[in-house]
Amino acid sequence: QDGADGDPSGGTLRVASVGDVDALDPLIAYSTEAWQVIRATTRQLVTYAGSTEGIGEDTEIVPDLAESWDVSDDGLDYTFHLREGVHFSGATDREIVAADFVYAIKRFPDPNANVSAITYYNSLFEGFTDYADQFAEVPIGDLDAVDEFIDTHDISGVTAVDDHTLRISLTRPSAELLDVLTLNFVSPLPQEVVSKYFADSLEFRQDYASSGPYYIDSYTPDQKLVLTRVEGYDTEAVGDPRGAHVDAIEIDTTSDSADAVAQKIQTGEADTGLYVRTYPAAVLQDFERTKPEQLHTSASGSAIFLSWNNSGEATTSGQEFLSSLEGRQAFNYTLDRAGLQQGIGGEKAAIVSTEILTSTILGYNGENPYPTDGDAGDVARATELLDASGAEDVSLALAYRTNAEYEKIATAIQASAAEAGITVSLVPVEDSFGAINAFLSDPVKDDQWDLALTTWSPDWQGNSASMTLGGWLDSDVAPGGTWNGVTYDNPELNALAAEALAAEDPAEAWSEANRLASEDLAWFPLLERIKSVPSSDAVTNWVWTSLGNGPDLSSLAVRG
Amino acid sequence: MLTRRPRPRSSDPKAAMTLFELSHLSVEFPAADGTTVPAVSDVSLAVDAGRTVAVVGESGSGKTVSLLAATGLLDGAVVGGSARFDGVELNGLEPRRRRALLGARIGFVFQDPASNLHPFKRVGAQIAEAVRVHRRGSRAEVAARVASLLADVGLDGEARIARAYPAELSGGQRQRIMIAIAIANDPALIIADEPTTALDASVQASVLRLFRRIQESHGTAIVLVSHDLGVAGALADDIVVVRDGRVVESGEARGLVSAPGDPYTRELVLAAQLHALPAGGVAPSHRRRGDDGAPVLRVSGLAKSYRAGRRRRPVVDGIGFDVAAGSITALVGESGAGKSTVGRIAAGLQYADAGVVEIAGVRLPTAVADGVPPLSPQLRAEVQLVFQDPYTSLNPRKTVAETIATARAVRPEWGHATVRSRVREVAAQARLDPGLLDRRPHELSGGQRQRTAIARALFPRPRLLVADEALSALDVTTQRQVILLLEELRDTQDLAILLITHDLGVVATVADAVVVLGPEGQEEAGEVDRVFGSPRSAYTRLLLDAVPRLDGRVAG
Amino acid sequence: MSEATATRRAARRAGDLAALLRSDRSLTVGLALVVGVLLMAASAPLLSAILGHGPNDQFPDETLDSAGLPVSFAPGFLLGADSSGRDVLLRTLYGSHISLAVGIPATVLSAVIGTTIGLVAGYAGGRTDAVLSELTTIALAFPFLLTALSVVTLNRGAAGTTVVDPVLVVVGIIVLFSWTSFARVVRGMVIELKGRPFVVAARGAGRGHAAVLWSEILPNLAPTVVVLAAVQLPVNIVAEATLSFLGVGTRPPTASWGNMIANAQETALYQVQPFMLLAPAAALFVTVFGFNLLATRLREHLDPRVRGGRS
Amino acid sequence: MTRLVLGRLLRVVITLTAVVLITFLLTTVAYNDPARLIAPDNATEETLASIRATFGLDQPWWVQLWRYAVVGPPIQGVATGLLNVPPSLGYSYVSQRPVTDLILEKLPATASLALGAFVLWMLVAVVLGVLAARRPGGPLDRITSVIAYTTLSVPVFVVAVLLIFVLYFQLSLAGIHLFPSGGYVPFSESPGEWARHLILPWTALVLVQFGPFQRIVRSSVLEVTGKDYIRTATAKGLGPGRVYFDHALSGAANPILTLGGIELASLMGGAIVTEQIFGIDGIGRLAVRAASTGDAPVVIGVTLVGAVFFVLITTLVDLVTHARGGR
Ligand SMILES: Nc1ncnc2c1ncn2[C@@H]1O[C@H](COP(=O)(O)OP(=O)(O)OP(=O)(O)O)[C@@H](O)[C@H]1O
Ligand SMILES: Nc1ncnc2c1ncn2[C@@H]1O[C@H](COP(=O)(O)OP(=O)(O)OP(=O)(O)O)[C@@H](O)[C@H]1O
Ligand SMILES: [Mg+2]
Ligand SMILES: [Mg+2]
Repeated sequence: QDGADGDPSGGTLRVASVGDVDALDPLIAYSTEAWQVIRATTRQLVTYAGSTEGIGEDTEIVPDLAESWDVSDDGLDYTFHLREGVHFSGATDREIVAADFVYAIKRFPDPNANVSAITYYNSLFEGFTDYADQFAEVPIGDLDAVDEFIDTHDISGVTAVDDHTLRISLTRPSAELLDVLTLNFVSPLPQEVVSKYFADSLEFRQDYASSGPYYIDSYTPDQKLVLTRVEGYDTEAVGDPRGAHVDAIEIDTTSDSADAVAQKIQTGEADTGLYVRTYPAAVLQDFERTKPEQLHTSASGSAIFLSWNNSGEATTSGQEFLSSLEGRQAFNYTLDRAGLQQGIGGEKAAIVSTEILTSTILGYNGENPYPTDGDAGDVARATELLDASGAEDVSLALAYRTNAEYEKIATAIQASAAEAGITVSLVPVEDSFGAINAFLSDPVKDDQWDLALTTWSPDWQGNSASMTLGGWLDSDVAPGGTWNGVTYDNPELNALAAEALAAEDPAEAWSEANRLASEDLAWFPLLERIKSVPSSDAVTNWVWTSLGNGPDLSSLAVRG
Repeated sequence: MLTRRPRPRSSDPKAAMTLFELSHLSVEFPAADGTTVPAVSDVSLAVDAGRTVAVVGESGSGKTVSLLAATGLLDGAVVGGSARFDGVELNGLEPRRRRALLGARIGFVFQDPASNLHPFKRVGAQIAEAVRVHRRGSRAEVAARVASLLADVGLDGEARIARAYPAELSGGQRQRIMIAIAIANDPALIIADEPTTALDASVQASVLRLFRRIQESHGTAIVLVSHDLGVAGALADDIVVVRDGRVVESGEARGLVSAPGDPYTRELVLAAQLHALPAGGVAPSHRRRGDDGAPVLRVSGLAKSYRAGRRRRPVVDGIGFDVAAGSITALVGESGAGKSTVGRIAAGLQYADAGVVEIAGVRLPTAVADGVPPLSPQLRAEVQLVFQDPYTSLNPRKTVAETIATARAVRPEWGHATVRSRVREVAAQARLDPGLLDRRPHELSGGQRQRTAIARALFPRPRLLVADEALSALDVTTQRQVILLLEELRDTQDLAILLITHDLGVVATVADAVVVLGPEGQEEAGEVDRVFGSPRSAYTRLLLDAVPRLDGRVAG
Repeated sequence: MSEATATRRAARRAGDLAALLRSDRSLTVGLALVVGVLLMAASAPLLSAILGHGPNDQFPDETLDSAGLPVSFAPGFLLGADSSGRDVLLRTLYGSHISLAVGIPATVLSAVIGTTIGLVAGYAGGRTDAVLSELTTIALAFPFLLTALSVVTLNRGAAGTTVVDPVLVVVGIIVLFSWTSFARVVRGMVIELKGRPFVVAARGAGRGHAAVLWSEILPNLAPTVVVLAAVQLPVNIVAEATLSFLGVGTRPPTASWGNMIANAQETALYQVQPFMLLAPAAALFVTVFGFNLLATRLREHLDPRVRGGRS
Repeated sequence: MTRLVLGRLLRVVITLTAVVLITFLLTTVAYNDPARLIAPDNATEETLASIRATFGLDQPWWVQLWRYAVVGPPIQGVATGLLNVPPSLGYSYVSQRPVTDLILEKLPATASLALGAFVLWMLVAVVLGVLAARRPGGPLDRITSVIAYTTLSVPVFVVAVLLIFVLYFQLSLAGIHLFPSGGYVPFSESPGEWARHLILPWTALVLVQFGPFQRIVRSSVLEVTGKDYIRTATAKGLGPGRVYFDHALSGAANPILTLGGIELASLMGGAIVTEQIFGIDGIGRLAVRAASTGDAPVVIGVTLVGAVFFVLITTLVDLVTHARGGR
């Protein structure tokens, strides 16, 4: 019961969250914070173990529900051998079997669910696209029709050989299949429970079948989420690499701001926070001064960048300007990255980023195609390029989410661009992921923005350039639209990405692709975040998870 | 008719038990600049049990202030001198002990019952409260007491009265409720401040009778405040005359009225005569009549109704009379009879539902409608109205000169210079000092305001003037001046005047003809001497009987 | 009125005012505060010229430490800087521009609109009155902030521009919600006034509706409308600050007290740089307090309803 | 009286219809395409089209309005129209739940906040207002007037931030855990905690709102204390307590009730900021979230509920003042 004598088990971990968890359905959840939570309630075939060192260190894949797996020589067939005697908790306590994985994967193309993550799998799993195409015919809003479709259709590449053997066949060899399988999208789900509800609906959340060490004890939307450890959960016995030390995780979702969360941690009302983009600099400084052992810092690989609007025909003069590399270079030279870094909290909060890939990702070169003195930008160079391009009265509309940090970055960009004679007008968009996304992806609003200040976190660390270079920036893969504002189109990059995805060792190809995209300013990298997370003095056993890009809530322990 | 109850005066005043006595009472109000303003400087009076003292004086003389100060009901005033009740000094009395006297042994009847009753409490509850403050008793006992009090004041006829709010009662009924509250605990002393001023003559008479009855049955002492010697003379044993916060004369009532010693008292007597009917009856009119037969105003078969919810309630019907040039016709009747309504219709400010209204031979439009009928400017120039309340009938934001010239629209032919000289002309006619022309209403006295209103009416040279209660808000001296002015206008300008009033004394003094409106409609119309001398309608007779008559003649 | 009397009257008024100010200390304080705010607004460009920088210029090197925390004082930055290295004092001074530029026009507009509607409704009566009164009720029934949040999203034009100046939008929203108080009061007064004998008298003197409205009724409304406007002005200033606080009012980087306070609160930097919160909060307080004080005293002196209260 | 009630009801219906209509148009014009809100980030045009068809978003606005008001998009087999029985406020695009459920869920928190603040505020303002009116210009009058004007001049968001900073943060750092930083505990769960969580928000609301109201109470009572019928009460021998808190207060009650009603209705609006800062999960937060994500049905629903609240209260106040008689 007490961490003092070596056993860190017991106690309650109190988490203060800015707002509710955005998704609890493992298929739907696609924010780092939701992943931190879901890591406690779901298990996958394989996972990352977590690291006490830092987010970037958490790259080792370990068995989770799959005890072991075999790969065919051509690299196309994977056979997973599941652990026996592992049970669901919560809505049902039946044993977890291979069919539960099959069902989970079959949910992907449900037209009612609209799963973003599908791009990782649709071209990879054999027979998936056919299945998905047929599924699209099922009318929206009819759960019975969905259930019936799933019962009567199969994905040829995903089969339950027996209760404890799962086979996955691929269309092409993939160096990152196991990485992709660590994501919570492929978590076992009991069809008899889950098929009763729409994906991630309130009913789904309230009748939740957990496969992880914790189940949902109670959930009041926008107030509180209580996760309780499964009675007698023995990590050794079920082969769970998660710590699962605390008896319960209480997530208080009523906080309004990072400041409010920080106050709760400072007063000891909460042990750590959730949905805090960055903790107030003053608070971090205070922790560093007075209780450094409670401040946890790690590079995160998360990037803050500016994308530019390239969705089809240029509808504004700004879009026109940015479509030329010269214009982009000129603008790039106005960016005072050192100033931005200092603005969001200095070296403790971020490092300057000059490449598409961030420091924790395979393919990172540590280069700067357009170096300036002290990373402070170069107004003279920018003006020179502007003059050369012949552009006059350049005016760019910059969309950003209305919170203090982004506002600060946006106004700083505005101020430094003004020095080079570029007018940047600000387009505030409500501070929610949904709002900015709807805004950036709406073709009707195409003429309302030229630049968008957005962020990106790697889904996993290390070999994950497929998400950016092989994903959003790859116009062969990117699903159209302007996801996160990214609308880049470069056949050369597409070719390099394809090469990397198929390579045994993709490092070289990613590095090359990164260099190419960075030089071409596929987007304007600005900063790479450093995660600095304070905790109460009750927290022991601090563990980072790359999957949640932050603290591993399922492994933290508390004193007393 | 009210007569003063004969009562033997005690031969030795000292021997009588003095219940309430003010001696050398003075009252000062703190002013904004820190100094004090004296309101009452020396008032003394005494009243014995079972007797009545009247305090008389013109408005603002300090009658109310003295009595309120004496009983501690005047917040923030500095009170000097002495006020003794039943041997107890009231000035400086501890609040708790004072509260034990107020309402229990001293009852109050205040001037205006409408404002003195709580508007949001049922009157029955207000009486009950007065009972409960000083007595314990069950709910039923209190209710019984309230019922008997209502009977005492003659309100036992209708059961709804106790459950009514003051606004739902008539003025007379409200005044009786006030009295019921005052006598709730059989007080030894009743202080009645102008208890009848707001009431019309017939109600006034019945209220005075009620006081008399209470006094007889309980031996109550009464201090009656009034500005009307007629009322005072009707009820009081003794009269105290107050002016500018000092007693100028006091003495036994009959003697004081018949032989006033002080010039101020004499003036009050004169004023009372104005409201009273001349003891010897009305002299036949000797005034010049309009020479031709064509009257300026001709009314016949006039009917008017007002909207009441969805329906219309008839107010007057079948009214008919003429007003000739150079004559004054009075329109009298009790409150609510429709006098003002007829006046406004005659002045072209309201539609009549039906009937004929002709001004200078031109017929006014009739319609069942609200609003002001559109009249030609020529016709507007022929008739003007002087409103009852001189204050609200003047725009507070306009100067006297601007106000007088309001009607310049109906004389488009008059240029600036003409308007200016006409303003001066009518101002002079109305005896308005030219220096007042730049002032605004709040810088004028009541009389000056009324004269401004009259000047405004005279401005377009009308041939008919409708004066609606043009006198009632003025003090006696001003009233006399305005009457003189009206007479002069009639005689020199050949003006036809419709004078609306409830004061029969005034009618007897100035009018040539009179129209009497009763609750059932027009009662009678005719020359004043004829109507007052030999009234044909019972209602007219009732009205005449209710008018107080001054006993005795005034010497000098 | 002759010219001589006019000047005499004016002189008397001036004398009255002086006497009033001497006798009413609250009025004097309120007036002084309001004058102070106006001076503050006027001094902003001056100070900017003296200091050599503007309210939106960023000086991270001079005013932020290595961790990006702003200082509370630096040469040229009397109240320190905000998290972007901008001069807090200067921004606070410039913030008064927004407060006044929104508050005053919004109040004047709502006074004009509300008075007109109240006047028409009260004078015309009947169906017109029913319709206009219903309109007033409908306007009152809308929750202010929520509707404001929706209306603001309407104002998005091409290329990051706004269809209309955001300041105008804020003015519009505030007007939308504040004309009702004028309309209600004015309507009630007009209904009362139009039955007053002097209005009937003017009709009897042959004056038309327009003349009666203009010269008999309107002058009698004026003091009340002025008082109402004085009461409404600080309310509207707070409304602007609230909208900006919620991020739907003034757009960054333009300084408004509302978004300065929001910024201080959101970043929690007021704990290290208190002026980020205190300066705009104090400025807002002084402004609103000054106008409130002025309004109540004006009401005491001008509003006949209050003046007649104690009799 | 019956006619009065019926007439008022008709006007209520007109008002609410107008509110729905205006909000509906406003949100239809102002917000992003709701289909994108419902769809995932990478939705194809086909998916969007099928969503539009499901929700009727491809119809002209009047058809949409008709659907909203009368039939409602048949979601999960349930008609979601406003005029159905039971009436429904439609379906949230974002949380995919009936708006009625969402609002009912949040109502207790907002009602606790608004009504609690209202009651406290009435008490404070009325007691201080009457006491101040007893001695105009006296010490209590002057103190309350200074407090009133001071707090009136500080916006609620500043007061709230300061309250949290001092009474929660600094106190808690000092080891005194008197107040929580925010949040809401249902009354049914623990009345004590309920009150403890609401004290600071109540205080913030009362502080910024009591000023004007206290002044109104004071001046209404003061106006009445000059009235003759108050003197009558004294002349009956009543003590000052009865005179002021019974006779004067009930005489002054009409303007107090009227203003109190309007303030109560507008408390809901004021609660938006308070809920936001204190992390109370009520209708205000729901509304702000909905407005910022463009969840039109929720915005319309909340606006309508607010309007209903406003209209009911003002109608009630009207009827009460009417029934009080007098005039
Ligand atoms: N509260 C007060 N403060 C200052 N002056 C007052 C106050 N009450 C009365 N006065 C003044 O005291 C004087 C006497 O007033 P009081 O009411 O006694 O007159 P009154 O004789 O009763 O007149 P009326 O017949 O009009 O009732 C008046 O000049 C009046 O203006
Ligand atoms: N504008 C109106 N609308 C409805 N009813 C009215 C209106 N004006 C007067 N009345 C009613 O018509 C009746 C006659 O009123 P009017 O004013 O003519 O009486 P009056 O004889 O002048 O009374 P008083 O002597 O009290 O002035 C009263 O019952 C009154 O309530
Ligand atoms: Mg008097
Ligand atoms: Mg009349």
